[in-house]
Amino acid sequence: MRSLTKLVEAALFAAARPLTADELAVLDPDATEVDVLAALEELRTVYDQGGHGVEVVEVAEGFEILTRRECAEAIAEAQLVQRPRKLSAAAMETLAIIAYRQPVGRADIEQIRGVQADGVLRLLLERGLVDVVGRGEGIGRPLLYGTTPAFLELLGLKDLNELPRLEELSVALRPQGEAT
Amino acid sequence: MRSLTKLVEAALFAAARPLTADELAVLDPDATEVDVLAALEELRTVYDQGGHGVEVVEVAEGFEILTRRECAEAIAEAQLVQRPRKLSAAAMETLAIIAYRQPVGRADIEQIRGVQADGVLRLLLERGLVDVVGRGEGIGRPLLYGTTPAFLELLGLKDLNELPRLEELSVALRPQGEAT
Amino acid sequence: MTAPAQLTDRPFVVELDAFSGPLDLLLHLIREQEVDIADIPIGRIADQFLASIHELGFNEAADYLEMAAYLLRIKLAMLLPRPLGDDEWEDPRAELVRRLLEYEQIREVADWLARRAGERSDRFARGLLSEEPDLPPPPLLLELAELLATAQRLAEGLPQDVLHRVVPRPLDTEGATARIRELLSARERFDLLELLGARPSVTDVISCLIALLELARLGELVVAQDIPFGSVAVARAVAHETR
Repeated sequence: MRSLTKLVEAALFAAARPLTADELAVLDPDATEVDVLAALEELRTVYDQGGHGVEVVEVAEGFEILTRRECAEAIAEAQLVQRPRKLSAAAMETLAIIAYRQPVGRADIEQIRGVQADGVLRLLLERGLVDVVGRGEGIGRPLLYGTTPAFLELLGLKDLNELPRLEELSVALRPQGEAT
Repeated sequence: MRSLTKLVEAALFAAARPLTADELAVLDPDATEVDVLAALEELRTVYDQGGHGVEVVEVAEGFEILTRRECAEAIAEAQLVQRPRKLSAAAMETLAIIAYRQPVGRADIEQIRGVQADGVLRLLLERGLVDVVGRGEGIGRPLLYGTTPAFLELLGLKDLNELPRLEELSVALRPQGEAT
Repeated sequence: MTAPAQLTDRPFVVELDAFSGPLDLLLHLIREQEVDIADIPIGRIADQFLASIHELGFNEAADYLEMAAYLLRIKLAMLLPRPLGDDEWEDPRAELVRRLLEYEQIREVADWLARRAGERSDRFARGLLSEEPDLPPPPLLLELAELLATAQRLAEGLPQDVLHRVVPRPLDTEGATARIRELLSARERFDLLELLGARPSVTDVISCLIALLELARLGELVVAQDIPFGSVAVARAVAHETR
């Protein structure tokens, strides 16, 4: 590969958006648009003749490197059979607090864990494990979170009463309404 | 290129995050981990010997394709991709302490640096470079911090063993047990 | 510790960025003076440290002041006469030297990390693709045992005071005051137990007591207990009825 071709490949790879020949020409002060087009052509040939899983594609906005269609399908299928992932420790802790203390607000979660909860809460919401179940008293009427049916389903529980009670937890993380 | 190599290339291209050999093996139901490693090796050789602008790199969470260092300057100058923001000296020092002393609490970090650590710790937590990994003994059971895979990714390390051994540094180390 | 933006034209802002903390500044002074770290001329270095944080406008930074105070303490300790012939005299600078060496080592590691991070940032990963969100996230593995273990660990980590959380119930002295005035407008005297009513809560009792004492101070009523542990009588204070 010529050195401009190498630069063009790296730039297209990293940008992950179509780049015009104009934009690519900035990579090398000495390169003309013709040089860039020749480099793109060389890259296209290397990919096509080398049996690569990617190809150079010209779209309306310029050029980009895309995975070949036949590979894209295999990748999509592979995604569907992906191995189950575990939650991070942070997400697990937050989920445990919500499970045992629901309905519970962000401030309480942060107080127990000692760190900000925004990101983890967003993740749990996105994965459908928790949901907003109401609003609390106090300044700004904070959102209160609780677990969802999907959470119970993942654990194979019929309802929250099936969640084992832990001695210490029944005191420490007891839902507030249950106080004697 | 073999067909598995082609799929591996396409998957690494599309994923935009490191993939483990396990994850890559899902691409082909017949492929073993050994096949995947062979495919990765073939891809590495193709990139290296073909004078490509990208290369296969093994990082904390698996394998990924990265642009070659010698292309960085041209790409950054052409403003096609932005370099990540550098961490401050304070953040680097805090990371250094956490990396070598983990799990470590805030008080220890502050003692070593002689500076309050709240702000820096919050930044490192937000960037996902460190996480709470437990609680220490003592008053208030302080939060203990450790590094994350993102920390390894930031440095391009496979694991913590790649960090330099303290004996190799020019400044002599005090014995570990001598903690205050 | 970052200075307000409007101050950026003042020199100390640059300097503030140049040092990552008091130990960094201290190391800088020691290197500049080319003195032996094991035999720091503590008086001179302490003075320079103070001068630096004064010049640099560090005065606001508690961390630097703490270090300055520490240096001055060492300086004082050095001036104290040593017990004659005492081999066990401990150099007051020993702890400082240990901290400086430890910090210097961390600095070296930090430099190494920064170098690595710099090299890594020279290699770009693929930018995020827009197609990505369309794909379903990988299935989730959630185990009850793990959830329980996590909850247990959290509960054990909770500080004691959370276990017995005090639910703040505000005292209602205004309500108690109104009730007392109401009773007094109807009758000249009444018994404290009447005011409290059946099964008063702790906060009710405290509210009433505070209200009674306040009204007594204002001269609106008098409180009397004829026998020890007997009932407490509340009576209208005749002299000040007009207030």
